[in-house]
Amino acid sequence: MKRRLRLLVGLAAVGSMVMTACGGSGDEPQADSAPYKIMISAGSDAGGQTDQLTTGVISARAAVKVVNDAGGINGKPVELIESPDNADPQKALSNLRAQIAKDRPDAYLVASGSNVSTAVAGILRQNEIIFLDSGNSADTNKPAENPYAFHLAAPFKTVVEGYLPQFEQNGYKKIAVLHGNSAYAKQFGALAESVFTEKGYETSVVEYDAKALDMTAQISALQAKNPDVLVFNGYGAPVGLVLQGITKLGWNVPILGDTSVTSTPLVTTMPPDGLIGTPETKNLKIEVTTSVNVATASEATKKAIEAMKSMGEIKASLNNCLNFDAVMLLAAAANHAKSNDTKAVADALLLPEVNTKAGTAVYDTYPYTADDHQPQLPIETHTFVAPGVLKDGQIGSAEN
Amino acid sequence: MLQLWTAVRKVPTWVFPAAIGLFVLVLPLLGPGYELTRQIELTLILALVVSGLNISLGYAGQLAIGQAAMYAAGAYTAGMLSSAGHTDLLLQIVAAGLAALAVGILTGIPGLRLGSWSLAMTSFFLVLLVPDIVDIFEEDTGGHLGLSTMLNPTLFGRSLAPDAMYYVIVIVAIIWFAVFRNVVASRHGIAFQVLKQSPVLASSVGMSVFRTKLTGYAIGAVPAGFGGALLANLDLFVTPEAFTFHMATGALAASILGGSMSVYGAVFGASIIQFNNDQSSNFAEYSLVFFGAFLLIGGVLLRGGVAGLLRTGIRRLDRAAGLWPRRPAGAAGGGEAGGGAADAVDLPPIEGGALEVDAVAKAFGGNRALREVSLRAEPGQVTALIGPNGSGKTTLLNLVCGFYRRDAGRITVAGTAIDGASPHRIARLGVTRTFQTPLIPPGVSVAEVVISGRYTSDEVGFLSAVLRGPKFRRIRRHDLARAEDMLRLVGLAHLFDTEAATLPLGQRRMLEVARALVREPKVLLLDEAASGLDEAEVETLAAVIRRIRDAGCAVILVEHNFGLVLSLADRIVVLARGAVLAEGTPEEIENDVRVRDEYLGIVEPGDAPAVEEAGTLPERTAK
Amino acid sequence: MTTPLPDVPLLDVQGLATGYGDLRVVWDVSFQVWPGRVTALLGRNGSGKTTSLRAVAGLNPVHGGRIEYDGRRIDRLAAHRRVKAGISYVQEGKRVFRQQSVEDNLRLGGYTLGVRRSALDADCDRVYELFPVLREKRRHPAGSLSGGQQQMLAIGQAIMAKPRLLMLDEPSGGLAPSIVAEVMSRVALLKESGLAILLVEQAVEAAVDVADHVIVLDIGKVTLSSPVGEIDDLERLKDVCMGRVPAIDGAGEP
Amino acid sequence: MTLIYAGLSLGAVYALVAIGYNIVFIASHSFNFAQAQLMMIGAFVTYTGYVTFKLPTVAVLALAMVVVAVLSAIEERIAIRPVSDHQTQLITTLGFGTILTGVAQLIWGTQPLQVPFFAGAEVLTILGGRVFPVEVALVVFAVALVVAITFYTRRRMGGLAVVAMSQDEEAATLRGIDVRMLAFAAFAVTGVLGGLMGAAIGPKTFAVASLGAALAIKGFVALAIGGFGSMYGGLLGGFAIGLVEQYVARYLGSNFTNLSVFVLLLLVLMIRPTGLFGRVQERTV
Repeated sequence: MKRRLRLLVGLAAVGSMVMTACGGSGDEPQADSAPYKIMISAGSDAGGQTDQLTTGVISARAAVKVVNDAGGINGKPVELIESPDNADPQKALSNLRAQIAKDRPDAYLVASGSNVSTAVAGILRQNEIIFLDSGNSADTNKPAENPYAFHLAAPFKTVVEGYLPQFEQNGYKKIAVLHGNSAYAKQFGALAESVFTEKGYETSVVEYDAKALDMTAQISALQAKNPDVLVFNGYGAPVGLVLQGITKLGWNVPILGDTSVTSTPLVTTMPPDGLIGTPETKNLKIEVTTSVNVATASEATKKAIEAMKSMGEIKASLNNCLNFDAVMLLAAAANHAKSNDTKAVADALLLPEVNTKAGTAVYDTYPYTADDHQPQLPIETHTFVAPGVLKDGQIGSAEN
Repeated sequence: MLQLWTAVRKVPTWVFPAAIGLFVLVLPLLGPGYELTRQIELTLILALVVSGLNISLGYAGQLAIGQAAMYAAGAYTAGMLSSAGHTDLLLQIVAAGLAALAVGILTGIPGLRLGSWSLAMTSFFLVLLVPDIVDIFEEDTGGHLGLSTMLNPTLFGRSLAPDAMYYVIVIVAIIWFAVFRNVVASRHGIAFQVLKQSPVLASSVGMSVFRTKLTGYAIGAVPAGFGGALLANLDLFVTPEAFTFHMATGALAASILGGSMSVYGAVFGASIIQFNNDQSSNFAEYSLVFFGAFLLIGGVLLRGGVAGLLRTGIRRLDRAAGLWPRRPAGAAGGGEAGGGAADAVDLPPIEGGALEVDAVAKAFGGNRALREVSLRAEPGQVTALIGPNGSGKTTLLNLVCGFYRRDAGRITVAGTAIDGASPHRIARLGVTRTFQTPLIPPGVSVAEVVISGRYTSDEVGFLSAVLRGPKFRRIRRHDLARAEDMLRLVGLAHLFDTEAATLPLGQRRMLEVARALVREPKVLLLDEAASGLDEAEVETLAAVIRRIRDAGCAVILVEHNFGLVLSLADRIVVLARGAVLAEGTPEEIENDVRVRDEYLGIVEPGDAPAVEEAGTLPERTAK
Repeated sequence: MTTPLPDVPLLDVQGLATGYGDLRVVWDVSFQVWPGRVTALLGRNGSGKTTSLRAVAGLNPVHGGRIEYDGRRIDRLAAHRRVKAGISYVQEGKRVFRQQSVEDNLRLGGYTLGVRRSALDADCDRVYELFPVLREKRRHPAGSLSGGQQQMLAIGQAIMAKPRLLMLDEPSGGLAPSIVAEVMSRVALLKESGLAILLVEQAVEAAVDVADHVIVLDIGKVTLSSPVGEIDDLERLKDVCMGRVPAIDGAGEP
Repeated sequence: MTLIYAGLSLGAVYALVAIGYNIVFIASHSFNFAQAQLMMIGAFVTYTGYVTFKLPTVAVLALAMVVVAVLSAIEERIAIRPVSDHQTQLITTLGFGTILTGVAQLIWGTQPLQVPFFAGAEVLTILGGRVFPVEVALVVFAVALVVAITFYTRRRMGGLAVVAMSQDEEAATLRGIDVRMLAFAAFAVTGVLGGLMGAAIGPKTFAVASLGAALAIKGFVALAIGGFGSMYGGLLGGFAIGLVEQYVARYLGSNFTNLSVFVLLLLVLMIRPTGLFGRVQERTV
């Protein structure tokens, strides 16, 4: 009797799974006024449902609402298709292929995570879909091969060069770089090494495993080099582990955290949850864009923040809201070109009257050129501030 | 309804999977849409990986669960070949299979020596290493970012359209599953099950335990390599994130939920996991909880897997339709009475050989289980070995079979000294045995159990097992015929197709005799073959043993049933306290007062810890 | 043998059928055990003696018949509860806990008393009085003891639980004659103290020396049940035990 | 010296996981893959106790122990008991662990949370090495726990019974030991200890939902190196892995840490298949 019951329940479970699986697809009603379809991969380097990811998606939703409220793109509403892939490149690719087979999207965005970008870049190119890549993967900055892909985040070069004024101001000569092993972190580390060395700084670079639970070894390896400053990339728990390790080693060295450090709530939250004001963050300065710094943020940024807040809490730094800008840029370009055609939109994106006046939030402007699809941002876009409380994606609000 | 079922069951079983395979192959013509075909592609690739797991875990019983690493090896091999311009898909698939095989062998050699949890650990750890290794060879593998430089695949010089990958995947899967089925249904597949049931049993039919384990593990790696190559070419992209711990556990779950010990269970399991992966993303932040609950509930409910449930269901329908138990396949129209009594089968003469045990001694620690025991068992005679518990009978058997190394003395089989030979070599010399507790692998038919005894006779290579060529067929026919003869001899012919493990004890014992006999052994060791049998069964057994003796085999009977021993033995050797107390004809022994006292187990002078526990076999402690 | 039989047996087994899994070893076995008396189960290997004991101890399922202990049925009682109820079973093969010390083994015997470890010292002492050799070895791991010592330890462990029924499975198995004599003399002492003892033995003479009542089993059935006083021909009893002489009239008491 | 301390404290974390595995393994010969996740929940509950409820240390520890013990008991009932074979238990306990991770993400999010430590975060200098109080505490705690468990298994009836049960379940039953109940109790006790371990580990590693996965395998390896069922072995295995990881990361690079641990594992197992302290099964045939 018991066995039979188990059999029945087991079969029922399997059956119902198959049913739901089958029932899940193929019931899309076809709308008459074909909307402008933007697909977004909800991905992040850290994997899982992180705050970065949700913030990235919220920012895109907010922009879609802003654009639609303003009449849409060329009179058509914008539809956001979310690909729930949790930064899994395979899944992102799978979802994208399915979407193309069913209903080709006009544009594609990734919330963050260059591994997803690398995975989808090829198929987007094949299908001539415009791709605004906040993951800045290498494949998406080859305008000759891939004319419809654009980087959204500041180029690594800008980011890395952003450190140089700091070195100069403070007279740092020996630089230590500590970075993680995610795709982004590795690129950051490699570029930092070459740029700093090229500019005549004595640079030592050490990588750590983002899954490790103790960073003492890596830190002491750098400490042995006795550098003037530590440039540090990290996101999530490793940020805390590294900062703790530095404190433990009694290493009194100025630390410059990159934007992913800034995105980590630990350094933008007061104790007991976070580390603001603790010995760990005493020497730390974190990299922010003008928009993240409340003091320097533009009107457009403030408007954008209001729009995003209406969609949900902005849990992570504004740096994760590049997809807001992506949607705004797309709308501006398509409206300017008066066409949804991929090539027309891509061409329009190159025009200063489009990319400086799109109402973008994270960067005021996205200066693209025909042979470089990275936004050529001025070095001053990035500055360094002491850790402060993050509120609505910004640091340094009046309430502190 | 039942008639319909009867009609369905008349169709050979291989037709159904073949039909389904064909259906899947032509499915795109029906326009199912991209999502479904994509799901099928991914499911089949996963099924390839899972089927490898089924071989090593389900059939060979090794807790080797690092299939994701072989999968990765295959994918990267294909990816790197493609990036280097070798776009031919066939080449890539073969190379990927070989690469996975190499990984399997390399990691298998240390891992399999350890076994059980240590093996589980090392193989899981292997998965953990994938990203690191990919990283170390970043230039070729693309490191964390993934390998995105792959070129479009070609086949026989022609470039493949993106849609064509579907057909490639389905065809590879169909071919693999046909191969898998053929291997499993061949004696090699049965050999894995024998090994899983008991290493002692495996070596007693002449199998090298380590080699068989390694074969199972290595073969399991190959389809994972194929899967990897297909995955790489499907997406033209390889990322280390496809080969995570999560993937490895998913494959393990698929194997167990589908039914590890089945061929097509891999497909069921892979479908379940693939659909679950697909569905769980709809649950967004609940996806982990969903997946966890799924594993938990699936694990509790689907013991034996979907394949197990199906098997049970088919068995029920069969029984309802009166199709079970089935008649012997080979003996069509024979109209066997099917009674328990042995048919009067002529046992062809067996070239027996004498077993000589000369002054053999064995001590465990300080305690001497056997001291200077000598005996001789002649071919064409039944030599009975009796004695109270703890007198050293089982120790002697284990020495003869090679499970123990003796401390002193000599053992020869038909004039060949066994020296330090390993158990499977001794088995190949012509020594077979039965066990106190019959060792019958579950899920195997009566006929296959008997055939497993012929593992060393007429060797069949893997390739011919897969291709099923004329030689294979001839040997197979011979195997079946021999099995039927043996079964008729022990009176089990009517149970030819029954699952052996479901037989009652008495029939399991007779089955063991048939298995031991099918190899025409020189020496047959029967370890308490009559215990637990009822009187009629004892009579049948006695008749069978007499016929074996008359055929020329040297039979050694370890037995407590004194009446049986007296009626059956030509010579009786009485062991007590690890030494031969008396030896002689039944009459002599029966009238020996000392023997009677000893046999009733009066006392033993040595005050030593007990070494023998009745019914304890070596592998009980080896677990 | 002069002690008058109490009115009710402590253990009453009627028509017991039991076995392992699908293998039925015992078909129909009945016997009683009284306080202060020894009932011996005899018979050759495989006749079902141990299986019957295991059923009484709760290790094997009861397929048929009934087991009554102290006036109530215990067929379905969990094995560890039977120990608490006063049934102590010394298995054959000296199954002591080999990694643990002799003293810890004894203390484990008193597990059901539910007291602290140190509170069992007095009880341990009582066992040491019975088996002085164990006191010398109290700190040694049980696995290092000789077979006879292990057997004594196993018995000592069983009586630590202060049982009312003691079941001994082949206490003489594999022991030297002097040791067997010693063990049997202790069994006699335990009997005097009022314990009901159920003894399984292959050594017929040793069993008959200490037993008040013998039961002979063959192929899971009782072939002889008789007070020891009524047995005059020991040789004949041995023949019965070996199964060479068929069942005797009056086999299996009602 | 600092590096040694770092390695030891990290090793202590692994050792604690191994100890958790071990208790269940000794009591029931089954494997609890969710052990590390239980500890992760312990770390989160500690965080909640301190930060959200602002409870005193004693209450926080009690809360962590009770919550994790209850979860552990639930696990025994739904993931262990209904499944008899160890192979399937691998799946069900893995499933339970995955559920715990998922639930932790739902409740506490994916961001690392700073877990306070009652003895503060002032760096100590010992023998020329620098170390956090919590790291010292972790090493002390792991060693003390192993000593305490060893003491318990030798000096207390309950402990004697568990060891007896792991040697011979049937003989233990015949001494009146309720084997099933004791196996269940062992599970609950690992829960209690898991809560405590979580409270100890949290301040070092932060409370983060991915903690369980990071710890599970390393704890397992610590156990394999030390020998299944051996408390001292688990401790030693944990320390060995911690030290190897630190030194390899320092002198070879972090790419090689896992690889080195794997090599260490293989070496140990090749030389002693049952681990450093694993009992070689006596053949009693």
